[in-house]
Amino acid sequence: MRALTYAQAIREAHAQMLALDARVFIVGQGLWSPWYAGSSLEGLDREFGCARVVDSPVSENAVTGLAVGAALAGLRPIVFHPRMDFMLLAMDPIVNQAANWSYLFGGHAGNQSSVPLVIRAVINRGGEQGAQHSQALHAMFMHVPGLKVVMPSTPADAKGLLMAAMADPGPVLYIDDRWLYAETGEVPTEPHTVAIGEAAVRRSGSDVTLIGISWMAAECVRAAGILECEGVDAEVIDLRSLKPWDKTTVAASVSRTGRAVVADGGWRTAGASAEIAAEIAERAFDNLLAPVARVALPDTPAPASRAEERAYYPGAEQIAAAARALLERSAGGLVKRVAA
Amino acid sequence: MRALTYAQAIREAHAQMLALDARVFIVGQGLWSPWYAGSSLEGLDREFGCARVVDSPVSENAVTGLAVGAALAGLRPIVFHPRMDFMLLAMDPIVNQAANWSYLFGGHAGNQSSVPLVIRAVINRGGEQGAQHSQALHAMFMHVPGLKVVMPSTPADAKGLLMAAMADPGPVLYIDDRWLYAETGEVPTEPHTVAIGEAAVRRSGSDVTLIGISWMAAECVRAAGILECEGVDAEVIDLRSLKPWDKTTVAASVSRTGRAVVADGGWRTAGASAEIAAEIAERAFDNLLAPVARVALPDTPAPASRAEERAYYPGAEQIAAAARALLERSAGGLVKRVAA
Amino acid sequence: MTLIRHAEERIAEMVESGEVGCPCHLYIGQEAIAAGVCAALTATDTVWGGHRSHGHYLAKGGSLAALFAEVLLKSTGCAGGRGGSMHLAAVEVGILGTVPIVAGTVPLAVGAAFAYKLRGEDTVAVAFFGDGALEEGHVHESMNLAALYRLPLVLICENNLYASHLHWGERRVADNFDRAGEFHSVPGERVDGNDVTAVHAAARAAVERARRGEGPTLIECRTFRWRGHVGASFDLDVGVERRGELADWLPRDPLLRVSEELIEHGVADLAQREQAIDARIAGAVEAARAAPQPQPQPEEALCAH
Amino acid sequence: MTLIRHAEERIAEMVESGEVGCPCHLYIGQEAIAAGVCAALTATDTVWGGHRSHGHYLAKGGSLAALFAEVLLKSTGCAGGRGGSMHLAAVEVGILGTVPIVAGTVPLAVGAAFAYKLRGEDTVAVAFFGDGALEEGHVHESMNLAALYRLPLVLICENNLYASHLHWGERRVADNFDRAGEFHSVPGERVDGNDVTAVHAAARAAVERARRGEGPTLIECRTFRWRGHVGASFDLDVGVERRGELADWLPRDPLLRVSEELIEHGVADLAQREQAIDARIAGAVEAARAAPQPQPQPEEALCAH
Ligand SMILES: Cc1ncc(C[n+]2csc(CCOP(=O)(O)OP(=O)(O)O)c2C)c(N)n1
Ligand SMILES: Cc1ncc(C[n+]2csc(CCOP(=O)(O)OP(=O)(O)O)c2C)c(N)n1
Ligand SMILES: [Mg+2]
Ligand SMILES: [Mg+2]
Repeated sequence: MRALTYAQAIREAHAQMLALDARVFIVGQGLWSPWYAGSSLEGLDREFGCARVVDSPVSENAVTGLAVGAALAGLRPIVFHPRMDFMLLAMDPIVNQAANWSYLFGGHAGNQSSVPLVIRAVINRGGEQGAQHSQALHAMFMHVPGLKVVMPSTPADAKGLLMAAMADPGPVLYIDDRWLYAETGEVPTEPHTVAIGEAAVRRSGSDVTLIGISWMAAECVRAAGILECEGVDAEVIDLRSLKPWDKTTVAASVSRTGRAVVADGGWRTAGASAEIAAEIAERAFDNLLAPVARVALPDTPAPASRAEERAYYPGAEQIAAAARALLERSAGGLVKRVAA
Repeated sequence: MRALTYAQAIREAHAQMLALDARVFIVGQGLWSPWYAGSSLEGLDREFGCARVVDSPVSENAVTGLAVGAALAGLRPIVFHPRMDFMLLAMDPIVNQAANWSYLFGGHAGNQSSVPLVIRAVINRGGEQGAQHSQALHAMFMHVPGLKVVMPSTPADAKGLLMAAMADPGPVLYIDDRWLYAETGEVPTEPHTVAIGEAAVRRSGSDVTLIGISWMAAECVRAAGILECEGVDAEVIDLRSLKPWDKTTVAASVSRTGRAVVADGGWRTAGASAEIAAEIAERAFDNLLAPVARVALPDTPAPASRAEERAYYPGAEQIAAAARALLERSAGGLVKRVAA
Repeated sequence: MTLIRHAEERIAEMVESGEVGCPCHLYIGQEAIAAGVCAALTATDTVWGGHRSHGHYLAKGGSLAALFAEVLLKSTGCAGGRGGSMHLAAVEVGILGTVPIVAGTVPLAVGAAFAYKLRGEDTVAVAFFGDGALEEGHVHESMNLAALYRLPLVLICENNLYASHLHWGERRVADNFDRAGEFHSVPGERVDGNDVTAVHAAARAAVERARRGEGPTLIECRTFRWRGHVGASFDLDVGVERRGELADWLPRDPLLRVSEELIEHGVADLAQREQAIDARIAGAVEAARAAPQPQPQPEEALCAH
Repeated sequence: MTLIRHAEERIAEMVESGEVGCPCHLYIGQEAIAAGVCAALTATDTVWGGHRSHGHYLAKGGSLAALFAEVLLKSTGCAGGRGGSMHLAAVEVGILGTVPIVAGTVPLAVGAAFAYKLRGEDTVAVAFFGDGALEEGHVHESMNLAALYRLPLVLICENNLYASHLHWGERRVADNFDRAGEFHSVPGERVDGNDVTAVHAAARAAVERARRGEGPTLIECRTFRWRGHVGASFDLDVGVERRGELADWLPRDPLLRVSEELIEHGVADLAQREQAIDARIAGAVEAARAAPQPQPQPEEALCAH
């Protein structure tokens, strides 16, 4: 263990996978320049050669299809999209092909037609880049059967979930967020995996459960700090995996606290926060003291100016405010629903 | 008024729009053959000429982009995708371009950079076509700010929502379902519009609210019939518009009945049903007698064999069963949550 | 070729009788292409196809019984009864997959070729696709990638002049399909797709070039499908009338040419060979009929996906 | 051209000082292309661009003040301060839009040309894009559509040899950009993109051809960008070292050639003209600085989208 940044942890996972398994290769835009991937892939081309670290033409569709085909032919590709927005050009190979393939050809994961593929997509927004360079589209992929989706928020998970994605027999979408690249934390030196589908409880608490995804999981931790100063004891769950997601851990926590705030960096309507809120409302129905609150992006494209960006992206303050509102609404503490 | 089939109603809307407005044209695959669009576009090429009813090459991306550009240059395009699955190749012009455009260039609908575009996509499944020819992907688009999404279930709405989509200053995704093409109903002879964002109450009832989308709205009506025989009085709401959707009507109904079943022909996880269930759970929190039930597709690709298709696609029976389960869970009738 | 023809004629009957329910896109009239190309491949070379791939599957050595079972959506089918006619695979004989999204497998074939090259194998990947597929942009992206990385890939464009109901002249300006890869430095050639010898010779040269590490080749095989775009009928199903063209093409039957040559070369037992083939087909149909349907899986198992 | 150069040099300073925060892709070195092409257009003809479009915008007559305001994300910007440098539009002078998805506006330009043709107007649409954009499949789809429908479209490929950090030779095999449309029957031509006269002559011919109803033309304009892919610096920002190449290109400065010609033709007040331009730029910057930021809209209003 030693402290790494999130970006360094991603790079280390790549380097270890490339070193350990000759079938692993990376393909996508920006692999030979720090411009696209920050330090998260830096120097891998020099270390492992340009035949296995392949900076590609501007052809998202065919490059992603190449990765799908290479996976079917026995390699272990990581296809890299330096921005999620660009990946919209690759929906056919991802959704029609990779996600359906193994089911279509036999109906069980791990058959000869499995697609052992990692699709890595970066959420890269802010900085006055505007609406086409800001989109966090994870909910679209969470909806697709046959795909797994992971979204780490810490350096350790950034490494562990990438290695777990690679170990998975099916296609896994790995989404990282540039806003997290500088976060530091302890990361195991050896290769390690974090089980896909398992949430992490970042803080135990009894008054309200804050459930966060990726960047917003980090904001939930900050929100819990704010609330603590106000005497509110928040539990924080970092979802880490979006599909499958850890309904058990979340439902158990909310059943205990009676209150839930779901924080997501995607748009609100039909977003990941909707799925999580709906499922909590169903599973913790008898114990909910107030409606599940959602903190997500407003249903508009992203603005560009710094002032509007500040208003657009919610964070710890908004999460804390949502938690406060829940507590006010159900001020009397634990009140059980009375069944007839 | 006279009875038309759903497909005939779609065709009539197209014909009237082409006749009334010289700016209207249709472009897409299958316009010169009944094979792709059933009777929903039949003979329009002969009636209005091949310059305005343009059967296109197999180029979903550029054809959709053509429609976006034509809209920006003052035409009123309808771009036709005979299957939603194929439209995944056109995510860039739809999501990155059309949905963001007007916001990017001024931030208000109806500005010079509005995209008055209708994107028509057909859900075409069943018939042992398999996973790549079965997908109902409306939830992905419901998530995207800047797009409206409508999904009619009756012939009158099929016509009225298409004409409303055309009248809208922004891009509207119009989704019809081949399973509905033979449904018949009264349709106004004159051009008519159905307001986007308004649900229709198909049946009033007091015990449970069944909320359906497109094909599943029709199944909700059938489910209400089944339930009636059992002495259960179901209210049926046909959502009609998915974005924006009619939260007011739905929440008011559920607040009255205390029970809700959301029926959607898309996958369950992060689907339209999640958004609707989450919003109901929030808005009708104090009046809900049982958790909102969701009837949706299992989270797997579509199977092909008739037997598996039957098991895969839920319908009236599953909706009725879900309603029954809600009533059992809250058998005592209206029980209010006791607040402290 | 005879096997493909007779198997598909049997499938056509089963479509007409209603026994086969899934959409079937018949290859009848185009058999020389699959036969000629696959004869140039080793067992480890791989092929990728689309919606009209019964021929590719059989020519590459896919099991006849598993084809009929798949078309009948039985669990013994080559896709376990989860795909149907448009979804054929037999990894053990190098059929990596055929799926009905037009041009969907072309980038995948590029990826397989990429894998062979990276591993230093001399395996070749073959992508079969139609004239319509060249309208999908990612086919052009794919050709660029294949040329740039000098991949062992052979692109077989089966130009049957139509993409469903539209003649090529309604979809593009020039009849220059063989030059589709020129901009991306993929050399192209046109051959008579109804002449198995010509197809085979071109394919062999392209495969050898690929094995030598010289990169991808495009072969346009000019042909015609006899039946409708989908289903068993003779093309009245998509609102086009191609009777005249069909009359021109029928005499160019790829099978007829081969039979004539075989007779010339003194092969006398043609009738007997056909009988043997028909017996195999009958056996495959019976086995498929007797096989169980796939079991609707409990959602749990399905959700593993 | 001088206006473009000086305006961008001003923007570069503002990027370096931190006053401009949005990503700016400078056009310095490529000015002759926008100038030469737009001089061949009427006010009603339209242009479409990408991430590197300050030059297209100014050459087509976009307001200087609205450019600076947009780059500073002010509500008086040409996109209302909701876009920034990569999102320029001025519908009233025929700038229909520039957006940073590579090749994103190429199909849109096809659609505009489709509209002009359907309405029977003699307006022409122009798509500006880079060499990298030819790697996006839908550009090829677009060329097919434009040729098939004989649309009044001119495709300007500004080949500055690089797509961000990658030289064209790392992205494709052959240096034949001018032939990108050949397969789709779009004739192509290569011109010296640093020679405004040559660009203009080629553009005028293509525009006239389009107006005559003879369909689309591709013009490859060979050029070089002086600065980095994004930002103000001289290309050290993307991990590539292009100093040598830049040294070759600097003497081919498109502005220098024009100045020389103007002097030859006896135009003597060059310095005065430059001063006037700089005064306009200074005024535009001041106005932009003074303008208000766009107001964060209440969610209600935004949700109307
Ligand atoms: C992406 C996509 N778009 C459209 C279709 C509908 N479609 C099915 S087959 C076909 C025609 C294909 O023509 P071609 O490639 O020439 O093959 P052929 O049927 O002639 O063998 C089309 C357009 C599809 N399956 N996939
Ligand atoms: C669809 C898409 N993929 C990738 C990118 C990232 N990107 C931005 S500019 C650029 C290079 C474009 O090169 P070129 O078209 O030659 O234009 P230039 O920058 O040289 O003017 C790339 C790949 C993008 N913006 N959009
Ligand atoms: Mg064809
Ligand atoms: Mg360039």
